[in-house]
Amino acid sequence: MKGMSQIVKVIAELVKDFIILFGIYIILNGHLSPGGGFAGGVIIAASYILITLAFGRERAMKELSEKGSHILDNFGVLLFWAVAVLGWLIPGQAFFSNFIQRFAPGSPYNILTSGIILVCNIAIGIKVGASLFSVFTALAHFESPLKGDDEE
Amino acid sequence: MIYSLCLVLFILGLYCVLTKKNLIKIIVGLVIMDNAVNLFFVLLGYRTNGTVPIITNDAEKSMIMQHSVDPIPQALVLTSIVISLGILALMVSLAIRLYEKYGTFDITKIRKLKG
Amino acid sequence: MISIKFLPLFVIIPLGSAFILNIFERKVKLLTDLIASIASGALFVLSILMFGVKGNYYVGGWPSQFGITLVIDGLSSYMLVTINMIAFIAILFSINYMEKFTFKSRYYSLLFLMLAGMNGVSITGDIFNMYVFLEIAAIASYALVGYGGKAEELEASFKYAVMGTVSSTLILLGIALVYSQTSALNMAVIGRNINTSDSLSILALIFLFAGFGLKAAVVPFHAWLPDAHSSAPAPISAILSGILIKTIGIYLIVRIGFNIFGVSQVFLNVLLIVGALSAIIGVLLAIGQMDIKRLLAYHSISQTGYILLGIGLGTPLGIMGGLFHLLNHATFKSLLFLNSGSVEYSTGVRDLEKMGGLSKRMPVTGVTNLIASMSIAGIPPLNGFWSKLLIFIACIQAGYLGYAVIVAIVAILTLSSFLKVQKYAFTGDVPPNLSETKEAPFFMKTSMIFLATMCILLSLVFIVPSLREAVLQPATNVLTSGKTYIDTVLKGQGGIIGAP
Amino acid sequence: MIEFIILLLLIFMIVGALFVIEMDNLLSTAVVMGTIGFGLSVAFLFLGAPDLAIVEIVVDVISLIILIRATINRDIKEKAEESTSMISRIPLLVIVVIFFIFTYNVFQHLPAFGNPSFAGNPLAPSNIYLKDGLSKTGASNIVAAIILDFRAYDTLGEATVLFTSIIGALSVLRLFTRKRKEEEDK
Repeated sequence: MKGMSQIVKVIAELVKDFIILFGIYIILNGHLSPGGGFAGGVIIAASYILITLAFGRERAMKELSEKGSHILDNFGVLLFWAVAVLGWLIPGQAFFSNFIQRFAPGSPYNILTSGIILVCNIAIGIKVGASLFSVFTALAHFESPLKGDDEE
Repeated sequence: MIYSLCLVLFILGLYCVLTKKNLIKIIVGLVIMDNAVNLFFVLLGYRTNGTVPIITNDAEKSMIMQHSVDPIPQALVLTSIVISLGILALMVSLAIRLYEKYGTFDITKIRKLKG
Repeated sequence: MISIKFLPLFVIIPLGSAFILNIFERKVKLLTDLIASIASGALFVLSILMFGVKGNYYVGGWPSQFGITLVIDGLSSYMLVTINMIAFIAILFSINYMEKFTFKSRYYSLLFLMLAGMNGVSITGDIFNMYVFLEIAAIASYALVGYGGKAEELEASFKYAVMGTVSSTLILLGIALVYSQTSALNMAVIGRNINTSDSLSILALIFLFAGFGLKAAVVPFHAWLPDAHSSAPAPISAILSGILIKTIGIYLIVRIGFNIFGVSQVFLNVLLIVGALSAIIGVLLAIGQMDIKRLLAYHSISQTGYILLGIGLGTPLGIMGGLFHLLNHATFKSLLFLNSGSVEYSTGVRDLEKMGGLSKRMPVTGVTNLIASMSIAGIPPLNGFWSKLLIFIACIQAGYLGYAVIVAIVAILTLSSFLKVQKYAFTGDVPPNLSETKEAPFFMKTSMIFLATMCILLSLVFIVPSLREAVLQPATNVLTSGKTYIDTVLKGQGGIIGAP
Repeated sequence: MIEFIILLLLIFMIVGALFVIEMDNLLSTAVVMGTIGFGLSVAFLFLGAPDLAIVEIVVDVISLIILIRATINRDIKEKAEESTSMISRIPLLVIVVIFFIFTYNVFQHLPAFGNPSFAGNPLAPSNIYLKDGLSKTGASNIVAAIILDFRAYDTLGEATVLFTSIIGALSVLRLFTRKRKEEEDK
């Protein structure tokens, strides 16, 4: 798949970084404005899918290889799991307790408040973005299965 | 009145799942059923000219209890939307593999070919 | 009897090992087996230590009023022991069995996710949280049923996924109706606020019952079970038949029906009718089967009917019989599936006609299959007999002679069909093409032997009164006490760990 | 006013669903599926749920891409003649109509659209979240506070659900899951 026409390529080249920036904004402001980990992650995945559609698989693989998205996917979910278990390990706190907010509550209405909500949003954003992109490449790869190449 | 329209949408989805023989149609029927239940859940929490449950400044802090829409259905439906995306991804990949093995999306032909 | 602080471990350990195992590609085979068996062994030991602990665990330090509470009582610790025992055995079994498949690390992580879903469902005290963990267990089982990649397995997995998603949507609709009635999500608070005479709560109960009934493959919705359980790899169908249809099916019907909505005679009658129908139709369908796994799958439907029949009587003896049969069925049904898996592993044959005289070539599998067939058929010394006897006596005491007759007939038909299996597969002369079949490898043998000894030991649980008081009585009390579950959960508000 | 807009959107979605059921071409069913998702997302916006509107639109775009990817070169026209005869559909229609009538008059007992059941009692969890969500968790978006602090255990389950379905999809899509040397794939 060598990608679409030239116009699409030029526009995609311009737009893709803004989409990623918008996705990161949605993730980081999850606890202040609507949106959050899920929406931001899917937006980032959509930007990578745009690259795959516009430029074909080889270019997208340079941006984020299948192995890389696999590792990122696991890293995101493990980070979320670790934040939960950390709450459980701290003696005074229960499982999943917002220990950052209890020890260092930020002032309301600015970014660095609400303890683990920010950290968890980032973790979910990474995970959702990476996993949806790896599903899309698996579906795209399935489209042109060169016989016998996939002998993993 | 609105709830019964949601119910009609749910029944259309169920009808599509039960009578259609094409795999993709069955998957689409399931997604319609999920959408109907999600909309029904959020409709339950609406308050006439209710505001969004976000506190932007201290003045709003005290008034939000009287005016805000119910935040719990929103949290639950957000989870349910992402669950239906996950199920859609799994079932579409199953349908593609079945198409590759049997050469058709038609579930009755697949059952006959199974032998 | 360790402290309740370790309750979240039942979800932390399987989720953590599932995520870590998924990172390994297929090169590090030894490490994946090691991590998998250590994690599931630790869970099994933890579930035994946790047996008998009662109380609430407040996730995040928030009280039950607006946070999620994990509740452990007699019934849920009983379920935890069953789940983690069978899962540990299946993982031991699949160390050798899964050599035929690539991507073992992904298989293990899906299996641990299903285990996390089942553990999460049995300890949660929050109705939406139960729905989320039910989804995890269900989606992991759709993927595992279609894991082999062959055409029939994919088709069975697709049909199973369609039925499962329809039932999940029905459950979500039930939860929406319950929330509109009580505007609360904690099961105890719902139980306190709901008035079961209201038509909306009855409709919610019908939707929930239909959803869980479909997951438990009771008669009107049993179509998916034979295909799904027979085309899954052997350890997976052992877990599916042994514990999955019980945890997200029967346990939830019983927990919500008895403890939250409060049991009514209509609800019990429905359970009785559905149970009796499942028992009869499952056995009748199983008679003509020649494929060993499909035969076992049909028997799962009929044995699930037994359990529902026992619990549907409502009398303490009936409930104890049903719950005891739940544990027994989990052990001998997974043992039967593991036997069929080891037969398939050594001979590659699933059809009964092509087998013969395997007990000469595979002595261990022969003996364990004999024990398992005797206990499912209900032959006295073994555990199946005691639970069927309990249900039989409870039927007579409760005055339902018709159901007692059904219990007897189904027991005889089960006995006949398992004699058939024994005759075709293990006795008689070895057919020429199977002459050089060798015994199952080490791990498969140990897991089968462990389950066979459990079949024998479990009969002691009923005979020895002190053991019966310790194991079966707490679970039965939870159900017979019905709505007092609400007070036990809500009165424990004082001990909030780390509340602000 | 809002009720009228929601009614309009619902009728739009029902018409879309009818199209999806009766249409033969697979690719256009996927596209109509996208319009239903967007109608739902606009409905969420009017119901005061911006969080859901964003997530629904973006999830709908991704499911549209996945559906189109699945149907793009497999767009076989359904042959009309072998659709199941009307006889076998009538019992199903009867059951569906009975189910609709029964549920319709049960739904009359639902709280009227516009004054939800939680408004009355201050002990309801929603009121507690609204009252001290900001003070207890520091997040001004109450829905985010619910998702990631009060009920964060749900969202861990939620992330695991997505993780399971992605692994499931990848393991199903792998072409050769059985080792080739034992038995060839027929």
